[in-house]
Amino acid sequence: MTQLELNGVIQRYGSHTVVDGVDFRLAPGQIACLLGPSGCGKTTLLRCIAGFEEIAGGEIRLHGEPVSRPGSRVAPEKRRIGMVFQDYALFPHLTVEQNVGFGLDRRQAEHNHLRVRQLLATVGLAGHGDKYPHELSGGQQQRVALARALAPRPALILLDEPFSNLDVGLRERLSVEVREILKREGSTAIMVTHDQNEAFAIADEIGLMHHGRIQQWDTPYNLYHRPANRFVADFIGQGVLLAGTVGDDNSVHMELGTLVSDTPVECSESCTGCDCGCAVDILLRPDDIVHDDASPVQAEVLHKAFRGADILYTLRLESGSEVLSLVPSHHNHALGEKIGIRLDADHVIAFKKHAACGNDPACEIRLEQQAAQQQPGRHT
Amino acid sequence: MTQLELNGVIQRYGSHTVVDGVDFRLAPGQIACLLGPSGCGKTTLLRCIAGFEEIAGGEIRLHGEPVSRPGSRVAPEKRRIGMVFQDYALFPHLTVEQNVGFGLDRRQAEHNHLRVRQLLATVGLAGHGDKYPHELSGGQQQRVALARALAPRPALILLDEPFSNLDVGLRERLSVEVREILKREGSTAIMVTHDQNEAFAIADEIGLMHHGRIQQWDTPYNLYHRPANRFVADFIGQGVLLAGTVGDDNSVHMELGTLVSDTPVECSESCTGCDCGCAVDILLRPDDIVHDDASPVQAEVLHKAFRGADILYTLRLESGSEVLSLVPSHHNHALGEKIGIRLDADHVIAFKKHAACGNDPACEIRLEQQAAQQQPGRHT
Amino acid sequence: MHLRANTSSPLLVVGVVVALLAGLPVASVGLNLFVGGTSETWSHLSQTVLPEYIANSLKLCLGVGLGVAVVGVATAWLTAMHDFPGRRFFEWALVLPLAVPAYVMAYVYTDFLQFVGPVQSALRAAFGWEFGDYWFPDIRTLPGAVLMFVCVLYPYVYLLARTAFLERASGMLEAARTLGMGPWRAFFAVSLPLARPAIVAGVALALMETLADYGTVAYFAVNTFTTGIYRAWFSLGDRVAAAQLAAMLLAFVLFLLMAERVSRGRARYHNTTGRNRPLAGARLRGAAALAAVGACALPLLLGFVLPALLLLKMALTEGDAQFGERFLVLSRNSFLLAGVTAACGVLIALLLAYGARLSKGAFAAGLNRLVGLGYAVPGAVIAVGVLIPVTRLDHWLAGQWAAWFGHNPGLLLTGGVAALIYAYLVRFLAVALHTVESSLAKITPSMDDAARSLGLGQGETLRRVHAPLLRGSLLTAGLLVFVDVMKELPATLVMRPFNFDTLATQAYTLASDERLAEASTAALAIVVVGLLPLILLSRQISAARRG
Amino acid sequence: QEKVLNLYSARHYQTDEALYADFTKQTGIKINRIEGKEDELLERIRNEGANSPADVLLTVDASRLAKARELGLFAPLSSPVLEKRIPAHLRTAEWASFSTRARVIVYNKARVQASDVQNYADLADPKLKGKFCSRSGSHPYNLSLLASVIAHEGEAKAEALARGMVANFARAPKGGDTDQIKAVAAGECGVAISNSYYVARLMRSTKPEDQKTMEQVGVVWPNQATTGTHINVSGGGVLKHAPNKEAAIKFLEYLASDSAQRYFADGNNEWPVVASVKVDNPALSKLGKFKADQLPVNSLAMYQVKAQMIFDRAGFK
Ligand SMILES: Nc1ncnc2c1ncn2[C@@H]1O[C@H](COP(=O)(O)OP(=O)(O)OP(=O)(O)O)[C@@H](O)[C@H]1O
Ligand SMILES: Nc1ncnc2c1ncn2[C@@H]1O[C@H](COP(=O)(O)OP(=O)(O)OP(=O)(O)O)[C@@H](O)[C@H]1O
Ligand SMILES: [Fe+3]
Ligand SMILES: [Mg+2]
Ligand SMILES: [Mg+2]
Repeated sequence: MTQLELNGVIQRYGSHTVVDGVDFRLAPGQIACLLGPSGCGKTTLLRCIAGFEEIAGGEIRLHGEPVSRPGSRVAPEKRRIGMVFQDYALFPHLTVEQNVGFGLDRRQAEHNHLRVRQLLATVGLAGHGDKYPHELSGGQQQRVALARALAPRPALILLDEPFSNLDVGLRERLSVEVREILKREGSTAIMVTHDQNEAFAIADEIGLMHHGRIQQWDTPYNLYHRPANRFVADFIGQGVLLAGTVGDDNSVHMELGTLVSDTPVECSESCTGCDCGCAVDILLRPDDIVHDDASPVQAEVLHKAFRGADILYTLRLESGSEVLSLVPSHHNHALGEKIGIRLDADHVIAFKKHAACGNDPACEIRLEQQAAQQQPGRHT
Repeated sequence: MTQLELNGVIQRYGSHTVVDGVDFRLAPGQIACLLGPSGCGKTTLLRCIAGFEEIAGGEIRLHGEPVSRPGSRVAPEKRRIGMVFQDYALFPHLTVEQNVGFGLDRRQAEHNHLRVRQLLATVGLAGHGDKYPHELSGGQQQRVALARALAPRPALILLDEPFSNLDVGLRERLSVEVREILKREGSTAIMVTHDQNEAFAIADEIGLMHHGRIQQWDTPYNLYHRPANRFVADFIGQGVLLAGTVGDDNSVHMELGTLVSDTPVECSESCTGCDCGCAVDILLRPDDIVHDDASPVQAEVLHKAFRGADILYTLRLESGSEVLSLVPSHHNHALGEKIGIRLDADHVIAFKKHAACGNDPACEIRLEQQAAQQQPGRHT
Repeated sequence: MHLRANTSSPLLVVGVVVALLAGLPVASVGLNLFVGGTSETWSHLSQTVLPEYIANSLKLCLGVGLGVAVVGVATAWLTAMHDFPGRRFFEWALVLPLAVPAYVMAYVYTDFLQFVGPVQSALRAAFGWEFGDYWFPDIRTLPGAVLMFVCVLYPYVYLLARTAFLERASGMLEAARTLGMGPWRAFFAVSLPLARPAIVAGVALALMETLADYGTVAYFAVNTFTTGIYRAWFSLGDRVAAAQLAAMLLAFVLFLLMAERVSRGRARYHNTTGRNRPLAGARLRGAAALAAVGACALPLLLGFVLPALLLLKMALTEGDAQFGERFLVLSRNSFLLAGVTAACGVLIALLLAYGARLSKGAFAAGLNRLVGLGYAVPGAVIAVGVLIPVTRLDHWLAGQWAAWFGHNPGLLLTGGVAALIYAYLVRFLAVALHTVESSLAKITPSMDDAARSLGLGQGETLRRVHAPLLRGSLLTAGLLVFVDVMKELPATLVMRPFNFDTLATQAYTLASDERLAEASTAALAIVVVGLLPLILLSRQISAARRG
Repeated sequence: QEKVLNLYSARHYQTDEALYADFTKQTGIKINRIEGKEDELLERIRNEGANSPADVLLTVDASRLAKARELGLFAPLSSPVLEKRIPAHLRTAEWASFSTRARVIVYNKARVQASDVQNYADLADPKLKGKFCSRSGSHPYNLSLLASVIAHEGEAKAEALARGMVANFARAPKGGDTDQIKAVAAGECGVAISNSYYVARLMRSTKPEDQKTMEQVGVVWPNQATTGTHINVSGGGVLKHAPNKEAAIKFLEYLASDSAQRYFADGNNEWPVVASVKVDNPALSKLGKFKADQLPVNSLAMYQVKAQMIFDRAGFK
């Protein structure tokens, strides 16, 4: 059975299409994350599901029942969908406790009180119940919004960047606890987040959105290791695309050397029909390139970012191409220095090159997106 | 010369002391980041500096001139301090362009127009100038707030989580560009962020706040590698504290083996007078513990979080202590499995144990904080 | 779970029904625009007096509009955002002029300032002047009328703007200050524009009341468009022409209101920050404090203290011989009518305003503008406009009754209190509606969504979120309607039940017999009875500021 | 069932209550009344139509009575008592007058000679330039005066009169009749017109300033040599759909009774329409007998619209 089902959902503000034919399915109890660049339509999609926005095309079903169609919809309050709003939307005239208890059945005062206190404790706000929202810090407000949405145990909960204003520790603790609460109460959830680690940690499935379309709806692992297209490859994790030529079955020849993977070269969908000799772009993650003083391939340090345990180096190859490499932070090289690197990739992700684009990656992404738009529904 | 100087600044809401004796100095052109758990007083500290809050003690100086003292202060608009508010505070009755141009001298229409368009392009909102704030997504609004604060080239700019609602790519690009703009225009900046990587990348100095006090004001490197106390060690990066005993000069004996560092054991300040035989806690980062099938020390996988390139394992040692280990993601072990690990730490960070605490780390942190409060000013 | 058409909402349906009911009389006046009139009346009026009337009306509007905006906004700004000696007193006292009916004010000032009045007589006695020896400003002129209207109508702007300033988002003001704007410039760049819906609503109410006024302008012989309507109707006996003129007036007001709406474009006025704290008012000292006290005291003196004292003196020296038990009955009648109407009006206004907010479309908003027009129509015209549908309904009811029970019950509604309250609502709904709408515009739309996502229906959202958030405005709206009903005359006169007098009709009876001094007792009673809720509510309103 | 009479009255004299109480005492019929303005009351009666509870309409202006008749609101009035007691020119087949008031000229004894203001026409005389004061031209009192002039002398003369008055204005028309009298006394105006009962009321007033006012002014009965002083009436009729027609007739007849007539005179300083009634009102006695215009009051209504148009053209605001 599916809890939530979107079929070709389209939403427009005036003539501007913000959600452009989204379809996916969520089974009860599943937790999905929505990723995507700012302004790509994530919030709008959540608002469509919650019932706040009219849809211009497609259909949304809850438990198999249609709840939104062009021209008609079920009222938001009838959907049993909870929501944490990006701007919190706390009620300024109510205390923290009243805010959290707002959606609870008022006849069960005793029981509600317990639930509210318990949730406040979970989000680390025990003792703040009598405050008003304006007396809280940004992160505290955000946590109240989270507790408020969880309180009525909604069947489906939409979380719009619920942890964006929390520090890492709290955010990790909370995301684990929220995941536990959701799993325990059998709630289905969709969470928008900008933190990929968070998405990886919490989500059963991740949807990556761009320009109102879902680019890939997949498991965290696949999203990272088998990106459906260049945009996904570019957006998820870090990495660069480097030109190469497919050799015999398991190898790709590149400037850095030849990559040989255990399996045949995994050409991504957009590269079906990759043959020997075919020009491709290979996705290289920072951990695919290891610093090795012994390596004959030397690269110049262009930029370095301190990452705590590691330093992320941006390196320039002879050809002028740039690659990223993650190196333990005691290998502290200066800008301009040349260091040895070698390839250490397990599996190869290749995208077929468009002849028209020369060496312009932006052009490649554009062409790919255009191709995708001509085959709607392809990406699910 | 110092641009900004805080001496023992205290702020209270009613009887609740939110900022509790903060002092630091910023030279012109420097960029500092404020880190700290939600509700620790970061926003309030910025508001004190901007001149919105009266301070109950200490003093704030701009360019050597006092601007805030208990009972008197210079009006916010006279300080030439820009601010990006945590909740944006955009003007709903003005378009994006009018919002951004709000603080510019109105007599220079031509020049302003240019500046506004240029900033909008920088934050990736070219073409959105005629929209109203409510027609923008959360991240877009946040970028308008950023552009608006930058527009009048303030001498000092306070950024309260300016990138919290942006995706990683945009946030990295923007933080680099903002850093460039600030450096080019010679602006001094204080930025609150929850993203430690961002802080590490952008900041010349980082201040870590807790309970209204600055725990450590230092360079990113030192903060990570030479935490001043347990709280800092715990908050910055990931890691655990593991019991050990100081051996002869350069070694510490631990369950996992003996750590030998190149230099004498770097006992953190709270451990001055660490002697041979002294009981200490050692800070172990996830990268200090390497997975090595050949190692005799085996640990059980308790929890694993997929991190893209790596998997972060939480492991249980024989003694029941837990440690973290970052392992390349192709080493995919199941929960419950036992894997071999070994220590691989460059330098040792040790905190002297309080006898009273037994094995309770929370107790240790509490005692440390109490000790710190009895010696105000000690931590700068 | 039912799929429902996007456009349908139970609340919207209720709203449309109420709007139709309230709009019916206005529409029946407006429809006359399309009925062919008697050309003789038209050509006569347009050739002789109409141009002057129109000019007078426009001048009056301009003067009153500017006057109430400046006085109302200035006093609201001073009391809401500053602290100076007496601020707490002025906070509620500045509302007091509202209780004084404009026509009473006109009588009182005329009596006080006219040639034979105490001021000029004293001057003559003191300096031995005779008629013609000296110049003295004549109150019974257009500027005088402007002064009268400004004095009694500025509280509309004051109340609405003050609520807006109190609900102000301190966060947005702070943002302005980090961008280099001092309090003064921030006021013009942020506070004032954000209070625009409230200020516009206040000014619109004042202007509509000015345009619809007949008593004051007739007494001052400042002939306005309304004079023209009455002339066509009463003196020239041409009801159709009168209704057409009224419809023109409506069209003009509607045009202004719509133009203002359109000029807002897509701008919004809601709070964009989540962490607003009540700002401590800027403390004024020395000359600034003195100026603030002066600025607040002047309108209060002119609009209330002086007229109330003059009324009191008249009432004491030559007041109504019938003062006594009878006044208790009159007061009770007035109070009940005003109270019930205020409660109904606020409730309906809340439903209508919220309905329009829900539908987001132009339809509901337009409907609300139409409903609100009753306030711009001269009282007698709207009274008749109400009579027509009510009596029709009555005839129909009587017919049904006769068909079922075999005898004619007569008129059930006409001449009843219910019909009278209906008339009041038609006339004064605008007051409540504008007030509530302007405040609703300040509530962030995400409040609605948050409540609905927590399982609250539209009605309950209104009750549990908007109503409490609007508390100050709802009280303000109720207060304004209450006081307006206390003062209302034309509809009361013609629609009231038998033997049912109110303070206003009592004052009217005496005043129309040119027994002004005696009318002062009833007029004073109106002020006193109106004062009670006024003082009570305006305290509540200051208390209802939200964080 | 209790006997009642439903009265719609435009009389705005608070003291009328005593009159109604007296009627109830005499007949046992209770009076339900609403008081309002003529035109609105007419609208209400019209809209109430066949179901109207109204029995009697009383007004203070002949032209409104005529208008009610025109709208077909009145029932035919046939009462021998009324026919006997009320002079023919003061009643019609549908309604009757019960009291009259005269429009008199009031002048400042110091500034104007009584001999210069003997006729309404004199008010247009350039001699009075800058001395004439009046209430608004649209007020029924002035309209009915000008209507009577039209009836007697034609529109042209009436317009000349109106223009002459406008040329003589001391100030733009404003205020009521009492205001005019006071302004004349104070010297702001030289001459004004007023309804007689306002003059009488000031004469009877015990207030010193009113007495002083009246010392300054003289009162003239205009047009004694020609058509007679203009009078308007307060009157009424029985409504077509009156549910209590009998009581209504009784009420109108009561209004023509000696006691009621005396009441109009004593209580409100009006002149009774029944010639035989003895008046005991010092002010009215002091004003003395005068020759009243015999014009059928009906015709005042005929010319009212014309009068308004003339005033408008002449700029009599
Ligand atoms: N107006 C107020 N009245 C009372 N307490 C307040 C008020 N504003 C903030 N506080 C309290 O002061 C403390 C610090 O708040 P502040 O906003 O400075 O935190 P912060 O460090 O910015 O947190 P966050 O990261 O969540 O934004 C919080 O515990 C908060 O509850
Ligand atoms: N009311 C509106 N009118 C017109 N355009 C709008 C409106 N609301 C949003 N948009 C536009 O729709 C697009 C998608 O907005 P949405 O809020 O869904 O983005 P988002 O993916 O949530 O972004 P973010 O991560 O920045 O919050 C944006 O380009 C925005 O400008
Ligand atoms: Fe009169
Ligand atoms: Mg969003
Ligand atoms: Mg904060």
